[in-house]
Amino acid sequence: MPVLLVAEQALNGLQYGMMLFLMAAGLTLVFGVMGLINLAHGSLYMVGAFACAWIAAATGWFWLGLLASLIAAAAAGALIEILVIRRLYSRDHLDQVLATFALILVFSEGTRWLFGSFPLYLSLPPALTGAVTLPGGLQYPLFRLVIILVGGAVAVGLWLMITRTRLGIRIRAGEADREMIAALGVDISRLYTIVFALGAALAGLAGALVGSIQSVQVGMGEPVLILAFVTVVIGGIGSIKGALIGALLVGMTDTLGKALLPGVLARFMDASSANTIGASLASMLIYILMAVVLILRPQGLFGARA
Amino acid sequence: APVKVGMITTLSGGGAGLGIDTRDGFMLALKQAGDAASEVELLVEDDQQKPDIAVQIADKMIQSDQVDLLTGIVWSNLAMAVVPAATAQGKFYLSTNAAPSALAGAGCDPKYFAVSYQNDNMHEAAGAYAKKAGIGKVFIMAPNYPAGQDSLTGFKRFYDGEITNEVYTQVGQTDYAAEIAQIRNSGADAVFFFLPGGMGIAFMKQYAESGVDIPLIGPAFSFSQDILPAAGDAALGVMNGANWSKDLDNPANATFVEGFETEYGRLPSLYAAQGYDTANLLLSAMSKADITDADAFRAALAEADFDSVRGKFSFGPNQHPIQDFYIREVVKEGDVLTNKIVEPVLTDHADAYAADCKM
Amino acid sequence: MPEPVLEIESLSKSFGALKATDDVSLTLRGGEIHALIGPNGAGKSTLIKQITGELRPDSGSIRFQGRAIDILDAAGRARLGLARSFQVSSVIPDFTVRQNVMLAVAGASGHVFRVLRPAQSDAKLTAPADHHIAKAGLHERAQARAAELSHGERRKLEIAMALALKPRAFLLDEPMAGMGAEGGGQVTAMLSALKAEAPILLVEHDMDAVFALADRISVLVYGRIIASGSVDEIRRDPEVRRSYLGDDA
Amino acid sequence: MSALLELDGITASYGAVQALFGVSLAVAEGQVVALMGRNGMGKTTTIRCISRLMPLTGGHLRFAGQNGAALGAPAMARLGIGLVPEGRRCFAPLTVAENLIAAARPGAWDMTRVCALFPRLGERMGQVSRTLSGGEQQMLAIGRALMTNPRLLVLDEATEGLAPVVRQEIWAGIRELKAQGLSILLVDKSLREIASVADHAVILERGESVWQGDVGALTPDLADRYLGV
Amino acid sequence: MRQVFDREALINLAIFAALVVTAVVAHVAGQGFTVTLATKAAIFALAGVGLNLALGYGGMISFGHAAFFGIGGYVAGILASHAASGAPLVASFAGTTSMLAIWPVAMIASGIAALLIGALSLRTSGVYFIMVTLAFAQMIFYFAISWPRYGGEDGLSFYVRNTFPGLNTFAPIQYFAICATLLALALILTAIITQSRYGLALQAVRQNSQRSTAAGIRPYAIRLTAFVLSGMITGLAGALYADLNRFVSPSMLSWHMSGEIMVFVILGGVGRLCGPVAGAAIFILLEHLLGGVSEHWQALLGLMLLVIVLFAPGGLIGMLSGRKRHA
Ligand SMILES: Nc1ncnc2c1ncn2[C@@H]1O[C@H](COP(=O)(O)OP(=O)(O)OP(=O)(O)O)[C@@H](O)[C@H]1O
Ligand SMILES: Nc1ncnc2c1ncn2[C@@H]1O[C@H](COP(=O)(O)OP(=O)(O)OP(=O)(O)O)[C@@H](O)[C@H]1O
Ligand SMILES: [Mg+2]
Ligand SMILES: [Mg+2]
Repeated sequence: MPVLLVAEQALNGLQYGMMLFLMAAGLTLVFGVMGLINLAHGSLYMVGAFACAWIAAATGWFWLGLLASLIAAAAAGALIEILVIRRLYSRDHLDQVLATFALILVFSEGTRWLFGSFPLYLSLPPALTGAVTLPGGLQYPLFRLVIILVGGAVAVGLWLMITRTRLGIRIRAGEADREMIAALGVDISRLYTIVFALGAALAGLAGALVGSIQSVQVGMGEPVLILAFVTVVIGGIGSIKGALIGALLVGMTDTLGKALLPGVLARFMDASSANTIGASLASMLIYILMAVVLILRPQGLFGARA
Repeated sequence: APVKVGMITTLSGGGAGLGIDTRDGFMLALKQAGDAASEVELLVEDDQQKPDIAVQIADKMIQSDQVDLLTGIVWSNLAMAVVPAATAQGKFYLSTNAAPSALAGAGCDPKYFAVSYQNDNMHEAAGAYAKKAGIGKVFIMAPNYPAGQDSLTGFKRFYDGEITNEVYTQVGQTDYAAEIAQIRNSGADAVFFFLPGGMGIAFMKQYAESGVDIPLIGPAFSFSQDILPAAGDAALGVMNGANWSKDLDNPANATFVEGFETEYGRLPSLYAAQGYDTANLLLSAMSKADITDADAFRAALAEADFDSVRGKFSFGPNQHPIQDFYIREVVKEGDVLTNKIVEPVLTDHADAYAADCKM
Repeated sequence: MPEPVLEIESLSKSFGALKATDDVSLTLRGGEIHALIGPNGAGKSTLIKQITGELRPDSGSIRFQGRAIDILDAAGRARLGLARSFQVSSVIPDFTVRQNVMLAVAGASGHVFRVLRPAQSDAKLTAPADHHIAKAGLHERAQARAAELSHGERRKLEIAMALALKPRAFLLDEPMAGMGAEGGGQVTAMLSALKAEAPILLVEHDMDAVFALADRISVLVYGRIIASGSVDEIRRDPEVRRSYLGDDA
Repeated sequence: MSALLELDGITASYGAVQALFGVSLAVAEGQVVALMGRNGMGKTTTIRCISRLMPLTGGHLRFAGQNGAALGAPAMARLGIGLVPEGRRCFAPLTVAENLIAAARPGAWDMTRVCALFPRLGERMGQVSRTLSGGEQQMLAIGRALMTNPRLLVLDEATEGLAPVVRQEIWAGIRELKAQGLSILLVDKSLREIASVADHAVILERGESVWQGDVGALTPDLADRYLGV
Repeated sequence: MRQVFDREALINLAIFAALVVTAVVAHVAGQGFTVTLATKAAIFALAGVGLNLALGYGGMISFGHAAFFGIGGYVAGILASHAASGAPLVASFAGTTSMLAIWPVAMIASGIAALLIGALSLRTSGVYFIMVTLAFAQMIFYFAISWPRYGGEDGLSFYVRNTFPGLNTFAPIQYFAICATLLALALILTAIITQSRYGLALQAVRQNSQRSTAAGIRPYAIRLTAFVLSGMITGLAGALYADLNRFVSPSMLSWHMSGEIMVFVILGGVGRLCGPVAGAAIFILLEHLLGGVSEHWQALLGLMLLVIVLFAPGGLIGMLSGRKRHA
């Protein structure tokens, strides 16, 4: 395989990893740090994408749409935190699963009701379109480079917030013992609403950014949800660094698996079965990766003791 | 005698747009038929795009509602779950869309009619176009599931140039950077891809961003009217094989397209057209025979004596259509993206499985 | 001198740079109460965890009733009769007191995979359980959920569960903690009766109890045993006074 | 002048089970009050009520001139109640430093001063509190409560599980805090130590305050009857 | 104490009776489809009973039970389709259409899968466990989608229901009787297991595995046993579901399926004997009734579920029995 292609695939893996991280960032905060299982994370991602598509179409201004995605998702997040999630902290994880499963239904069908069943149009503003030529002559879409940058910035920001600010410390303390942190004078409910809304805003931002090069449609959040969970769990719950590394690992594995497996298998079997079997294996690869990581390190790569 | 029709189609979930168009096309035909359709009693149920739900609805329609005829399923996997059992219980099935090869060859059935096409046809049309246009090398790509495998087989059946790569993607995949990198390095003259629904939208948008400018070819599914607005300019210029287009020049089609736009305020899609044809086929058979006389009714259906929006239309021996296929190009009419017929590529085309059908 | 029941030889365990136990050797003989005292963080609980098998030592070995138990897991050691109580009460919260103790009886019997007979009416479980509950002074609370017990009551439940294991040796990590004067008195009386059944390795900060009960005392400081001897010897040891007892003794 | 903390006939239940049947007590500014009673008599429950971790079913609760029953736990803590709970309850996955920071509110007590009180904590700043020894966790819990700069320090069995030297240090610390004028409500089992520091004692029996008065007035007879000494 | 216990037992009985009565009345009234719905509820309930053993009693939150459900289904589908086509499966054995033969094979196959998945997954705990079980199920799901031999994504039809000696399985009420009987057996088995010494250990391990270990119990072995049993019961449900539809497809293996089985259990009441029965029945009832109300019925379903979680903690049975679940 030509060097340039390998380089491009590696860059794609990195980029896909960053995209995964961006999609998982909100979940890292809510699931990883607050310990709340929010299956409706994908719905917030969808809310962001729809808000962006709608506003961008109405005003013709992508950036306004992006802002709208942040606001709409944060508002939706704060709303469900106050109306639903808040009542569930003291309950079993399982009630959270059921409630957020119900929220998926409400959000998906509600969105369809508002916007119809057909995918919406959302594409990049001219400033972000096109390809740039990298050193070595590699042509690479500008937008994908932007994703890498935004992902990296979000990672650093989150990491600083969680480990370095009092807000972050208090969130983690609240996750460890809600009653105790309240008894020390921290209004944990308000804190959780803020954090949840922040996580939702990140999900919305990811939905808008990623939606503009994928498709904006009802149900777009579901595959993301699973991938985001995989990412967070591989990295270790509660660790931002873990989520980032997990995302890159998943991105690399998936991209390189897809690119290389059929070729490798073709040495052992005929081309067409190598193509299909290679593709099936590639689609199982990240789950295999996750299972292997967890069997070797039950608490994920960077997680504290399980 | 009245005919009770059970329509099982997808009205909720990610694929709802297709089912809604199917239903709306079907109902438009009934409406336009006026009194002639008064004998038709239509039940519509949502299969949620889940095969088990589809089976249960079919059971219900057959056991409780005692329908005479079923129709409406969009997806092949749902059709495979429902159709054989329905025909085994003596019900007619008219397919508005899905027509898997298993039901066209050895598994054909006297009570099963595909009014749409056979699944491979659209891909065959694309292959025929690639050959006709003299494209030397093609990169081909589809999701890794039976319909995807059939699609590449269909393409290759009519294309005889060099295949540079044959790539299977993940079902539901949303990021295509890795595939685009392979395309960039393939040296192909064209790319044939079959990526239904959101997958296609994502691919086209990313492809447009990538700086790669190898022309794209596909089957009609990825460029039907429900998809195009979302794909946007990224779809412009793509060639796609189809059995219908809204600019097909025949009176039935003109009535249909105009009626659909007035009734529903949007452009009709392929699924709507096929739903419309199916209803008209049914009405034509009802005017000739009574459904209680199954043999006569079947004969009446097989005559296909109705004005198809596709112009020429007849059934082959396996009760799948013999029809013309075209290559369409995605164009912009004013602000609206739509398809325009470029040229016919296959005329009076049947399918590859008819010979296996012993009926 | 009675036979040693538990022999610990050169146990070491480090957490990173911290040596939690450093070459600790210790014996527990039949019929005695051997108290292990030492400042907070000296490594007492860590030592107990190594004996029970919850933590793998970095080096060293353990013999129990004359056989090496290093390869056994925690449950296996418990079944051999190594019973322990936890420093921070650890019970099954949604079980009643009685079910908690029945569980320990079942565990000790080694037959936990029996499915046919309802546990609640299995006299092989209930009779011993009731006996141990009474012994620990909890009979009035037998039907209360463990989660609803007060702190002191929970300590008693721990002891009842340890008793139910029909132990050959007790490892008690601060059984007195949180017991009031009355409760503490009860436990003291109970332990001195108990040592006839099986020797006790007692970790405790309540010096009144230790001095009243112990036959021997070892003092652990920074993971090392710095002194070992009779109550009087330890009381007088200046190093022990400085590092641990203060002016309490 | 009215007391800093005042409980008047409070009652409380765990679900259907009533645990407090009328507890009354008062802590004046600068006073040290001991809450005593046998196991399961309701000391911890009383403290949970004061910290607003449990709803009252009856009675009055006033703190710093406000109606405490109307406040939530965080508001009560911000009014100046610093809780050292039974069982320590350090934030297990957080480091020592983070435990302290999480609680910090501006005032005289800060990390430096807490470390001066408990040098051991200073050595373990970066260690995750889950892995601290029992005694170290106890120190951390006290340090954490001090970091909130409370007006009333509430200690529920704060010396439990501590080595005698450390226990002496903590009692010395409590006496020091008292000397600085901090009000303290404490639960402990050690009569001797209580006698040395507390001004006033309240005894609970089956969820009711049955005796209160000067610590000096706590005769061996009373101790035997209510505390089983 | 005794009194309250009886109340929950009565509720359990009432729930099961309601299911049977619904089916019988529907049958008499000629409402074949309602019988089919009741059968579906019984089968989903059985799947839930399986999961409940692991999740409710054992505290193992498996997000991958669709794997066992699907494996059970595929066993039924593969055996039946081979029997129909006559193509040998292994050696000269060409499948079977007898349910009595299919069920044990389905249970063994899903049991083996549960043993493998459980043995590996139980090294982790908490949320990690949830995710590894999901990962294993996803692997099997993707494998089934892309493995062409038995239909891949299109699934596998076998047109006629398998046979049971002396019964006409195609008659909805008779097939219901089979499923309801198996459900009853599974419930009785669960009741016996959870009341037993082993059940005591299982529930202890869920709540405090450190304490259980110190009491001489090996949590891993206890959990793994429950997980395997749980997988087998869910696998049996899968085989029944395949027969209900005469069709299997990868959708039986998808994470939605895992989620749904979990929802039945939570909705009805985690760790309650008849929780899954109540949960599955209500879910299917809601799905059916709301479907008639509006095209956007899924939103309504979501709202109903929300109301139930928020205002009926402990699920339906928890609400009805008015009592915290007792271990
Ligand atoms: N998992 C661990 N990782 C790092 N350090 C640990 C771990 N477990 C214990 N330690 C440290 O090892 C030392 C010994 O702890 P241990 O719990 O054995 O003390 P102890 O003697 O029981 O004290 P106490 O009397 O206060 O209970 C302590 O300094 C503790 O912080
Ligand atoms: N979570 C709970 N649920 C139900 N009842 C409880 C709960 N916690 C305590 N109780 C009951 O309330 C009563 C008072 O308990 P509390 O913990 O206040 O006692 P205490 O005086 O602090 O005892 P100790 O000295 O043992 O700590 C006890 O009878 C106890 O069983
Ligand atoms: Mg200790
Ligand atoms: Mg207490």
